[in-house]
Amino acid sequence: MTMTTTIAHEKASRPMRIGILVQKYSTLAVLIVLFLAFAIGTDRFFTGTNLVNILQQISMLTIVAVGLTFGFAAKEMDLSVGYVVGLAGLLAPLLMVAGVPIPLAIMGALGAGLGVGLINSALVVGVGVPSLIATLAAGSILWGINFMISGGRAIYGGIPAEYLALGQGKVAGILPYPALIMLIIVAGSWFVMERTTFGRYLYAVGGNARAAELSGIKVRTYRVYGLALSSLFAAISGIILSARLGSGQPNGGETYLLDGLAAVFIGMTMLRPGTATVMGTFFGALLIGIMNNGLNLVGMDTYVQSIVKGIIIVIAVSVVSRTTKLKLL
Amino acid sequence: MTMTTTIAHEKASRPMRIGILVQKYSTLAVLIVLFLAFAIGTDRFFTGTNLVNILQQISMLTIVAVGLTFGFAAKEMDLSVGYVVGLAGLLAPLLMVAGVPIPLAIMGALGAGLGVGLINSALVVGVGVPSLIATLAAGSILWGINFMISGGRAIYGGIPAEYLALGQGKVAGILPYPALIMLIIVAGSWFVMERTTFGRYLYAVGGNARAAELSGIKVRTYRVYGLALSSLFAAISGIILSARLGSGQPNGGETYLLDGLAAVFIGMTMLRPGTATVMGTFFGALLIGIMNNGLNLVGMDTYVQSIVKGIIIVIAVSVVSRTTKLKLL
Amino acid sequence: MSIVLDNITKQWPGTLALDGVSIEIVEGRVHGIVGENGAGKTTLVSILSGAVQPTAGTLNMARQPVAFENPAAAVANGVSLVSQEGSLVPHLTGAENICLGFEPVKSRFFINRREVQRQAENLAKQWFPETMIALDRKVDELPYADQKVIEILRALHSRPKVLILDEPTATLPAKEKQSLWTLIRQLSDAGMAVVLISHFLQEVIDLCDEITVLQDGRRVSHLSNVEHDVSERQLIDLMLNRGQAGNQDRLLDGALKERNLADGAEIVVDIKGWQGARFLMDGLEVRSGEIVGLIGLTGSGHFEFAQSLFEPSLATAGEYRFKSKDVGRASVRDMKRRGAALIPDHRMINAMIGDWTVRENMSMAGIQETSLRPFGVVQNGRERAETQRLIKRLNIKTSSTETKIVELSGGNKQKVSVAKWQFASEGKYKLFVFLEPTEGVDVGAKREIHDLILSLAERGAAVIVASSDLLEVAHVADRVVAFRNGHAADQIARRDFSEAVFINAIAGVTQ
Amino acid sequence: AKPVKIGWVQGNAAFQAEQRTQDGFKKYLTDNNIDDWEVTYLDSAGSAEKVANNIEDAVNRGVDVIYVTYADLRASSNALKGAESAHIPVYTVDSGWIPGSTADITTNNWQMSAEVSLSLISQMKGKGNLIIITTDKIKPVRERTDTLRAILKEYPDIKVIGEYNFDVANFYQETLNAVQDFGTRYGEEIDAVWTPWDEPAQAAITALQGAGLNVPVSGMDGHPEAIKAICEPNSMFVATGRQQFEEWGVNLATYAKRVMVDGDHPKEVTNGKDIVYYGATLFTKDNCK
Ligand SMILES: Nc1ncnc2c1ncn2[C@@H]1O[C@H](COP(=O)(O)OP(=O)(O)OP(=O)(O)O)[C@@H](O)[C@H]1O
Ligand SMILES: Nc1ncnc2c1ncn2[C@@H]1O[C@H](COP(=O)(O)OP(=O)(O)OP(=O)(O)O)[C@@H](O)[C@H]1O
Ligand SMILES: [Mg+2]
Ligand SMILES: [Mg+2]
Repeated sequence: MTMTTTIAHEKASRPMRIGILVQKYSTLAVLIVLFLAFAIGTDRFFTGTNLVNILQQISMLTIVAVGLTFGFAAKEMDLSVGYVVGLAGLLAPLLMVAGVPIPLAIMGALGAGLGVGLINSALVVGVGVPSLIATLAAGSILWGINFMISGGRAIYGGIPAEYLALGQGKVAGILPYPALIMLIIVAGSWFVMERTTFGRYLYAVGGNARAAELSGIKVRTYRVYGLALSSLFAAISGIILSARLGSGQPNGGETYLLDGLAAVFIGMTMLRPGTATVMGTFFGALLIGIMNNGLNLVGMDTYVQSIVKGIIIVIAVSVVSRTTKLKLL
Repeated sequence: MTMTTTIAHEKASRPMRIGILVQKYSTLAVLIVLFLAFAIGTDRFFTGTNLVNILQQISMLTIVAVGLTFGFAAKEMDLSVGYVVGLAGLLAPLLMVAGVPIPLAIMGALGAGLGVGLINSALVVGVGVPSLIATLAAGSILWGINFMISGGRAIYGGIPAEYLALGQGKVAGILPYPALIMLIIVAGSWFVMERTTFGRYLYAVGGNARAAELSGIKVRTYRVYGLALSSLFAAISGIILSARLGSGQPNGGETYLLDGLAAVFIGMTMLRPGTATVMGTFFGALLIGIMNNGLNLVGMDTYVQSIVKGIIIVIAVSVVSRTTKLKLL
Repeated sequence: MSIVLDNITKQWPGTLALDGVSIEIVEGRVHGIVGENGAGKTTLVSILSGAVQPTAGTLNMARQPVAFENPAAAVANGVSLVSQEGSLVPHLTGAENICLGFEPVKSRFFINRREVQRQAENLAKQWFPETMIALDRKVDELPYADQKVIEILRALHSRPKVLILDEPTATLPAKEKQSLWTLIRQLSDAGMAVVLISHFLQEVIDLCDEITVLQDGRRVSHLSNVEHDVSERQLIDLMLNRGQAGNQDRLLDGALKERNLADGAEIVVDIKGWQGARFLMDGLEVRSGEIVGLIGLTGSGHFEFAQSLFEPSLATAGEYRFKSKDVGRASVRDMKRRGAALIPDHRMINAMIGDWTVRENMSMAGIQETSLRPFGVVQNGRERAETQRLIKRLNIKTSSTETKIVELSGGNKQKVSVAKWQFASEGKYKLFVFLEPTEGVDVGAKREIHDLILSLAERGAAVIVASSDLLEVAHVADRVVAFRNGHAADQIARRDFSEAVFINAIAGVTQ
Repeated sequence: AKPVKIGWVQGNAAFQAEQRTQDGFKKYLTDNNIDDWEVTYLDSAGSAEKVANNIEDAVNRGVDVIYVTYADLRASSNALKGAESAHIPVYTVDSGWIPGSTADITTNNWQMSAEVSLSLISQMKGKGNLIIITTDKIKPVRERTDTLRAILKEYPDIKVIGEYNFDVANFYQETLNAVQDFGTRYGEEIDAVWTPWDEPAQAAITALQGAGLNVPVSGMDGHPEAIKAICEPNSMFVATGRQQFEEWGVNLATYAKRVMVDGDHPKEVTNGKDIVYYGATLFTKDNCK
């Protein structure tokens, strides 16, 4: 009987392995096809400057999306990230305009982001409010706070040049700081999630909270980590955004929520279908960034771009969906 | 010993009943408290005109949210509703301006909405794309379409007065048509969901797809219904919106997604915690509407309003969350 | 009318669940299906009820071939299933669940709610007159036994010609069980065909007109006219008789040797008046090297008690000293740190992460041991090597350390669940609590898991085994505690082990 | 005098013009020692429907005067009927006049765009490649863009090599990315960039700087930051149109005072005009001294 099992197993395994390959790489394949198409279709695409540009353009989005990934890993969804981007992006300039030294201003903005994450997790983990509702409400509150502290106006002027360099400067005249920070964050987050016990435990909590608990993992603590990191990363993104824009915008981060979710969802279809991974999210953001940049270079109309982007996403995800049952939440 | 078990059970049931009461009615209690507070706090609130006004103001949102409720009942989430509102709200005026008779124009807009719902469900039920991704992508596509067909401009002029009456007229000079249509839709949907086999099966599919299947219910068909109705209702809302605004707005419905989700989520905390119900959603929308209107009448600043609204939602939901484990998706 | 399943074969990915099985279901008769865990019983009735499609073979109804593409088709043809796992829609009431799919309607679409309630109550009154169930409450607020009764009523609601009951009594208290027995007799008297799957062999013998015995997906025998002359022993022989293999697993009255416990072995578990919502244990001492079996009917509290040894927060009162230290209300984490380990039941729900690999699942509880401090950097090489070592040690059949856990068979999954507590932690754990250690595990793997349990004890751990498989408990345990209705009722020494003793202990005096 | 209750419906509170109009309004109150007026600000966050709802709530609240600023009134015709029957005057800024509203104060956007666009074209010496950044979603912006297109018909040597239509919610980032991509695509071929207001102009300049390009860029509105940028030596920002946002705030306050305190007829305060046009003054590097 054991024999039979093994043989039947061997038989089953070949199409299955191909299936796994398709699962892991179909969205990636779409990304590569797109890349090649643009590289061939327009001669300005595949140049050093443009590739660096793409990295810069996706950097804030990617950082938010990586934050969301930590939340998703612990099966928590954070709808407040867009407003945390706004909050941090306002606070840092406001503090600096008020004369606070740059490092302290940055710490203040990061601290505020972390604070939001901790309040969210007190509600979610402590009280038991579902994260979707808690963070939706937090978003409403933060929107009000952002407009209140800024009086609704963008904060211009009085921001030190060193701070602006964070968003507008380049390392060795080539790699923009935002892109550099993003690459460091992606690499670091990848390492933490894939190579440390912290990441392993976070994934375990999201994968099967009961199994994690019975294995002695502090499930509640890790859910807090997931939500706190999600807010903290949004705050990092907000700081870079304000440095890049040279101003604090009260509604600066609002589009990051939906785009960030899109990046995470696309990422969840690759590498480990159904699981949010840092690399998956990065590729998701890259897909979005390459679409935006490439279609701009081709000279496609904004509206048509939006349609084409939707279609590309559907196609990329359809391939996996046919072979795997994806559950996103 | 059987005795002991039974007694333990009986004992447990009294606090449980109170628990259930709290679960069912805590959010409702917040709604009532709020209502009373406004009625006492400002003399303009508890007047016939204002109450009618509230109904009118929430009517479009409620219709979208009821549509979302059908989707949620079948455990599908539709992120494209806001853009379907926009699509229908543009198509009907465009068709009328082009000389199409009113009923046909309305049918056209409804048909387009239904069409979107069917495409969504083909992707979700047919191909297996998770509804979150399929409808996110659909949203991107529809956004492009809406701006393309309108050239980004609102459609004004040439809309027949009879059509406008749909959004601006009043029955017997008292009840605005949008409010009437909403009340009919809420009552009808409540009836369908609670009193017909259709609703029972939709809930069964969302509650336990396997049990539904074993009872001979066509699970796939009902998932299609859920997504199709969600889009169809968004289209109805879009038609009323364009009649009320006297124009087709390309981005007319964008705020309905998050507000609609908020209404559904709040609703999911009452009556049957964890389940989206038509009445729950209606009360959720009512809570949002009463907050908006009441805080406006009190003269509270928009920013503070947003903060207060977030806090009220958190409080309302916290009470239930402490007693029940809510799972929204 | 009769249904004939002819030469049915079912190949799951990796498992041949049924291998050319034929049976005939005849009206007015009760047809019992028995066999070990994983013999293919559930698969067979799933095919009969349209939930699963056979790989080969045909179904004939009244001599006409039929195909049940889905459960709806089977129900339409008069075949209703009460499934093993339980499937109710949680937020509907009992009455609504009973009528699900067959709601009485007014003007075609509108549910006649009063009629739903009335029909449900009538059915309940008719078939379970002794039982009071609040049919107007949502089912997820009802006790488990009530839910089972509701499932049975739901199956009866469509007035089936064939009623299939897959282990219906496993979770029923005595009174409802009595009602169910009466019900089965009445139904067959009224001309209905009943298919009964049960592990309570005496029950099967008493109720069934004919019995099919399955073993490893094959029909090994068929008793066509069961009179009371068939004994449980004979049936067990038929179920287990697999030629050479597996004989030593059988329960042989009086032939059991006591194992010698070292004198003065450390007392690992020391309990007094330990009480939770569903169990009460007056006192228990378990020493290092000792294996204590816990048996009882489902719902009798032995699982909850066993679980509470690892999760003390499940208890509400009493004293629990672990290695001579008071446990208080220690968390799972604390218990783990002090040296307790749990191998839970329903492993895919409680122990495993489905889309993780064997390696990741294996290292879940002990990965920090092979990681670099202070940041907990995972050392892939060491993790893999340790996994490899345990795969060999426990003879786990997997193509590699990177195979997804869901691709393993139940037995190998279970071995991973045990191996988890030895990952870089050899000898660290002094108490192992096993719940249903061989749930859904085939015979070969079952033996290996039993050997593993024995070896843990030999190396000085205290072991608790809570299981509904009596043969298993008899095989591994040094003594057995039987639970009845939440109470630890009897202790049975190894020399007194016999199936009759066990069954008497868990069922009390036959009612 | 009795305190005046004002309901101020904002099209989008995040617009800088909104803030400057408020500043003018508040300055008027301070200058005239008025401290008892009760103003409620209601933001519509860019939604035409919220504008209508906010007007209705203001009417229900029983305010004395309603202001609507930087919105599109045409979707609120029904709400305005309510105000009319409650005899509440509705003064609007840059929101388009429609029946039911009392009067609209606005810049002549065609005039402003004509001056700014011609200034940019003269920087290009009437020829070369132009990039247009715009959005279809704001009425005054459409008027500005249409004016530009009309003028370009007379300049066959100017070629529009790229256009980008941004989403208002994310205009800064989108402009930044789009101009960056145009820089990649056309590089030195770009001769000028036209943008619909000052902040997109700033974004375009940031992107052009990043691409190492130096071409003239125009904005509109004339916010202080833009004026400062234009006057910086060697900056790419060459032209904007100064609108009189503060002045309009003063006007709004004056109207309310005359109607509610002095008892003038609501129509009288604008001399019977439905639309009060203000000219915008062109601001270029020449105006810096
Ligand atoms: N969905 C499935 N996919 C793969 N294998 C399955 C599936 N369902 C059952 N099997 C396998 O088929 C075999 C027969 O299982 P089945 O559930 O029919 O056994 P059973 O006799 O009902 O056992 P038990 O007494 O434990 O209920 C087992 O090896 C089981 O692991
Ligand atoms: N996704 C899969 N891929 C490959 N083989 C599978 C898969 N699912 C099940 N199997 C095979 O089916 C058999 C039984 O699986 P099943 O999950 O039913 O086990 P089980 O004994 O019921 O265990 P459990 O109680 O953990 O569910 C195993 O032999 C396994 O190899
Ligand atoms: Mg079974
Ligand atoms: Mg199983």
